[in-house]
Amino acid sequence: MSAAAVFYLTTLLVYVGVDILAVWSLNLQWGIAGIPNLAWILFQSAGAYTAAVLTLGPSSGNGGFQSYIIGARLPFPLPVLAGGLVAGALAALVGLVVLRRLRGDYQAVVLLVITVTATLLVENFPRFLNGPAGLALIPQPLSSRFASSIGYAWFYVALTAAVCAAVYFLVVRRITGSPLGRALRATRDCDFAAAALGKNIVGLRLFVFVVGGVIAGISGALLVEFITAWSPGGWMYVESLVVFTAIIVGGTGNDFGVMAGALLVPVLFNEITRYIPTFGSPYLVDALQWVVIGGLALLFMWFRPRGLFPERRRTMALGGPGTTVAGPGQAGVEAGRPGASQGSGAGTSTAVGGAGSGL
Amino acid sequence: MPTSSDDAARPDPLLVIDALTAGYGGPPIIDQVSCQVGPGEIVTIVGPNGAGKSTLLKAVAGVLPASGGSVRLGGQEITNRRADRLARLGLGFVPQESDVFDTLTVTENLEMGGYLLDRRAVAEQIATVLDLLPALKKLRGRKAEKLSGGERKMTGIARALMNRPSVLLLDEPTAGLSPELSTTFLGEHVRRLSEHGTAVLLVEQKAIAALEASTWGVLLVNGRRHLDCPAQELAQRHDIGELFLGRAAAGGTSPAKPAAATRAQPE
Amino acid sequence: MKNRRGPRRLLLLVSCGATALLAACASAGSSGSSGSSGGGTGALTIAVFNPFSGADASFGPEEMAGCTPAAKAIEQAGGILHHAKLVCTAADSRGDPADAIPAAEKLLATTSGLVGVIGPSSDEASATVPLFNRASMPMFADTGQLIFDKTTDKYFYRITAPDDANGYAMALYAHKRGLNRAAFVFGTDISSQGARATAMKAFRKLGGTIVANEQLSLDQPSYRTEVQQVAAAKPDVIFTEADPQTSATFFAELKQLGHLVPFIGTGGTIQPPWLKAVSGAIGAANMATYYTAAQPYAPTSGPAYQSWLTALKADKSQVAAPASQWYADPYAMSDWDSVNIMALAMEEAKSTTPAVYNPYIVKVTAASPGAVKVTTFAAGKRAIQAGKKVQYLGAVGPIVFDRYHNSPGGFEIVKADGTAITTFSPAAIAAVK
Amino acid sequence: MSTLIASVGFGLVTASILALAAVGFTLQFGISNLLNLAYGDTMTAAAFAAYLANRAGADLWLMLLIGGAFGAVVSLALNRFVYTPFRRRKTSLFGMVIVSLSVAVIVQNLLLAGFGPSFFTYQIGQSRTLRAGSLALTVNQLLIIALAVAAMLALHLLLTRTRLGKAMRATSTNPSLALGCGINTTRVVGMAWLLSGFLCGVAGVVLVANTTAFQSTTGNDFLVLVVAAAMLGGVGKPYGAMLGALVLGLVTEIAAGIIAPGLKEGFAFALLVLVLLVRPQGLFGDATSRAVAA
Repeated sequence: MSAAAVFYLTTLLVYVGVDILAVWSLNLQWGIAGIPNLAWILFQSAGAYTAAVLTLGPSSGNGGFQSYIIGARLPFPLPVLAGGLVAGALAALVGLVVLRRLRGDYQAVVLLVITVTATLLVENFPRFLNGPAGLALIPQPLSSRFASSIGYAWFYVALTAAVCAAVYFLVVRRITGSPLGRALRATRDCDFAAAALGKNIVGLRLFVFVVGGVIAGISGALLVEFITAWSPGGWMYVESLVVFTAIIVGGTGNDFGVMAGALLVPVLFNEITRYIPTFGSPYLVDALQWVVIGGLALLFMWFRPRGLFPERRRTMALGGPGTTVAGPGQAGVEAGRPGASQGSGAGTSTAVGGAGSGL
Repeated sequence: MPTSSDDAARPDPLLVIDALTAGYGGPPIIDQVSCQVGPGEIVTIVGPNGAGKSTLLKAVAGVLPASGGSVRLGGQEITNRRADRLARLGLGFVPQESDVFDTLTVTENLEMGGYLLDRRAVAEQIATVLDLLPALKKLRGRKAEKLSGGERKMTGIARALMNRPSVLLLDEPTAGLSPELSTTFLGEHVRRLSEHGTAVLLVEQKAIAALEASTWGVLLVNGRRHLDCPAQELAQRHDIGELFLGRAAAGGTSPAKPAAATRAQPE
Repeated sequence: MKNRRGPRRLLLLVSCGATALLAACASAGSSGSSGSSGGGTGALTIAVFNPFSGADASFGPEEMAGCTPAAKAIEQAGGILHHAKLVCTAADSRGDPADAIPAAEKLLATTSGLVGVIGPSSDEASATVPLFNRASMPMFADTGQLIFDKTTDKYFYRITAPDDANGYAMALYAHKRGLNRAAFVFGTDISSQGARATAMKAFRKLGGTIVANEQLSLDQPSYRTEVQQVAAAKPDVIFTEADPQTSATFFAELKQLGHLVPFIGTGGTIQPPWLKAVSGAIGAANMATYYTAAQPYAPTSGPAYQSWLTALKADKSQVAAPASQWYADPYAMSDWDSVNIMALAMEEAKSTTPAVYNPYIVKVTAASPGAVKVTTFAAGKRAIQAGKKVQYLGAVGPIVFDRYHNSPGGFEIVKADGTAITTFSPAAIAAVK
Repeated sequence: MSTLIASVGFGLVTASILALAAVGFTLQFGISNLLNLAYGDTMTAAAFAAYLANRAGADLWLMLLIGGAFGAVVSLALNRFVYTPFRRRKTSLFGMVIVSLSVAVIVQNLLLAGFGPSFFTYQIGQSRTLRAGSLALTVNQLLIIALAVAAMLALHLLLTRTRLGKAMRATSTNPSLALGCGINTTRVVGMAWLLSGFLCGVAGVVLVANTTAFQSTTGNDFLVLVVAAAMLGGVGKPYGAMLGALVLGLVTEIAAGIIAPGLKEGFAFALLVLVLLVRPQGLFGDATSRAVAA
């Protein structure tokens, strides 16, 4: 294999690792806890920016061509850990605002609004994180210890894999398999049951939301230390849709299913389009790629709402016989309100669940 | 299954429910229930909580799909028809909850009830209905969400009457009303409807009061029909009354077994 | 929940098929690349690595408009060495570092016969320049970023002036016209910000006063408040760049308040979409009266320009229509030059291997006694085959690389229709730094 | 003070565009209980339809009509062929958000594929500026304000005076009861989508006529403000959306005039989050239906 091929392969592998962390993070928040985190990309960015400003050193460096806050030069694992912590803290803050009082689709929209606001803040205060230009020339951690850049590339792949393994065994598996995880699954996607279960569940959801935020932050930090640059243009809210699509395709709530989703959607799809020969105008392929990602989300939600690898079905004692916990793509737990949605929906086009809104 | 004998005294049925089975996707809530209502009759369905009374009405009204059996209205098969088609055929339904349009005024509620009538007929029918329920006259401009429980219920029924239904399904019309108001409501308003020839199918928790105003009674237990007989006869069956009709709880006249009394407690 | 088995098998099949396809493509691509850069006769590839999508999607087609005419002209001249065919391929960087990195790695790994890169742009330069440098791939970057003024990357070249120099030219021109109360109105995006700081610095140095400084967040429904503030400051000149929609909205509202004053745009504003949008917003007559822009100087006459124009017209069908929008586009012209320079360097080095021909890039542009001055690849190839040295004269003017591989050119001030008003030499620019 | 007056004038223009868009958005929510994130891209699509008409020689009025009609048809089709089928499958509330987001991405990128990443401008001529003190508005902007006021009035009359409008309100409040009254709710819902789609299309054309240049992402950029206006007023409440639009229009311009122009949307969103913290149901919403946990 040529050196170029090795670099391509290693880059791809690092992206695979980062994408897997991404889907696990969002799967905890959405697949397990049922929080429609359309602001997911914000937490990845928080981690990336934190790691960047803690690695770059003072902003007077590199001829002072970029301005940013803090500007420390911490030794390697610290910027990544700090990235996770800051993203987690941000998740706690956002979670406190969003999780307590709003129903699912409202939460999604408010989270979306928060992402847009954050982009505005970063872009309009260039002194904060160098504005729309983003941060660049972030030193790769430990790279000076490697004689060859190929050696370093493989080291970074191994590092990413180690972080993935650690996150999975120390965090993800423990939450999804725990009673806590089961309690959350039982109530996710059921806006009304969540209300009935009260504050306890809100606390659990907040906890998982923060853990997901920490993982998102770590994924961003790992990525930024590898690619050495980060800009606000890359974290519009549609980027979150890619991660959502990966989860929907893989199998919401299933740790390994979403891994497969990460391989198929961001990795395979982003890569396969690079092999499509340019036809028509050069932007066409990129535009059609987004059409395909949107279409994929729709197709899966229609034909296979539980994904390629559905979460194991657990029969719950919550509802009547036959009530099973289903993925957010479909009906969900209806135990909390028998008849509310089945009743009004029979054969009508306006199967509005719950109370009407009134024009 | 015990059924009553004097069907012969009843008018030709307008609404015929035959072996109807329905539920919410799991095991059926009502299982092969049959009964019928003729013009001018008030048929009351009674039974303990969870017997499937409301489910039966919803299945008839086209709100809930029936998985078996049939419903006929004036000889026409109407099983699993969409509710708007049923309205055109003259079936009126007043659900237990959400029985009015909250954000609309009383007048607008009535207009929606008369949606199938032409403009002039709406005005006439509003006058007719308001004569029937005069208490609504001074509430015409008020939004339904601002009404008291009794006013709401009257609006809901008035709304259903706007379409001049030949069959009216009432799901616990007295829920939330005081006992006195319930008695007047059932004894006067509902009875007056039947005197105009409407066939009324009624589900009631306040079973004694309802049966006293009714012509016929059906007892539903665990989704199955247990009794189908004249209302007076049903009301006077002591054993059943104690067990299922909440007489002990409501009137407190005869001592009942504690367990049974608890089970028969209205919501 | 019915028919669970069917779709699952189908989808697994589809995904397996897709994976296999990817693997096949990857192996085909990489096997192709390994044998290509040697001495074979296969097609050579120049990649235009620039945004073709996202906010700066207009960059890509502009660069392609310079590349494809050069490739065609080179083919008609018999190709480079034994390689009859030269291809320009578009590689979308998407204008974002996180997307650009894998795109660059893939480009390097899987493009057969890749010999050079046009790009990257400012959006992704700092993330991807090191990659191309590490891969020993010569790149003619379009980035305007300051940090590359003194880069030591061996494979980095820049023949367009950095954005910041643009700012000096704008200030010089305002000063020359006796305008000394300036409002600065720039979009917050990276490509708009390049010229702002230097224009402010130079304008102050020349004795001007900055009366307003507005940063526009992009694509808002209105900028009336910003307009109000600018109008209240009563400037006699406005320095500006933002994306077309933002600028159109801003100037439409400025006109509405009756406060149009001369405004000087950067090289970024002289692009067709910007001119079309702003002209539509304030009317062509106002555009002609008030608008001027500073852009890298590329003479629109002389033999080098004619060579470019001829090649472009011959390749009309391959560039983004209308071809006439590129006639005087300095960025397209600089890419035409870049491809010619790389091709001549290969001829001179007698090798298409990037690491081998790279040192010849500076040589084929340097003035030296006895060197034949050429403005096309064809002429250069003939001269080299005749055993002579060549000096390639660019359509953008003479190319003089400094030790950092930067060739800072002069600037010219033009009107919306492309008419040149005045030019500033590199020396004049240096004087106000 | 003159800054304030000018800001109020500007705010009214923004509010007018916002009101047209937000009322359409909120109607869709009210009738279908769906936050349609493809709304902004439908606006863009309508703006492009009007652009093509403009190139064929249509004037502003005809463009408004064509844009409106196009928006109506697209919205109706989206509801009929995408949203309603997903609803019938009992897709969760948030699932519907993902569905509409997917549709948004698809519509926006189809526009990009069709029209390219370039910018487009209407040829509608330059309009005269009218002044009153520090207030300065163009004739077109006054038209926009008038159009918005007229549309709001017409909508009010429709909803309170006509059989169809009342049926829409009835269906929105209590769909199963509406069906029981003999209302063909499928048709009424379709009419509501047509109507809201028309408003959406008109808002798209008006937005572009005001910004003067647009591209495939223009409507989507505006969407967040639209959603914020609708949520501020209480989603599903047309009068709430009008109020929300007015508040946001004024707040953004006044904040821009007095504090920092770059952050005007930031202020709008901060206001929204604050309002939702205090009143999760929005200014006009009813307390019971929207909030979940107490």
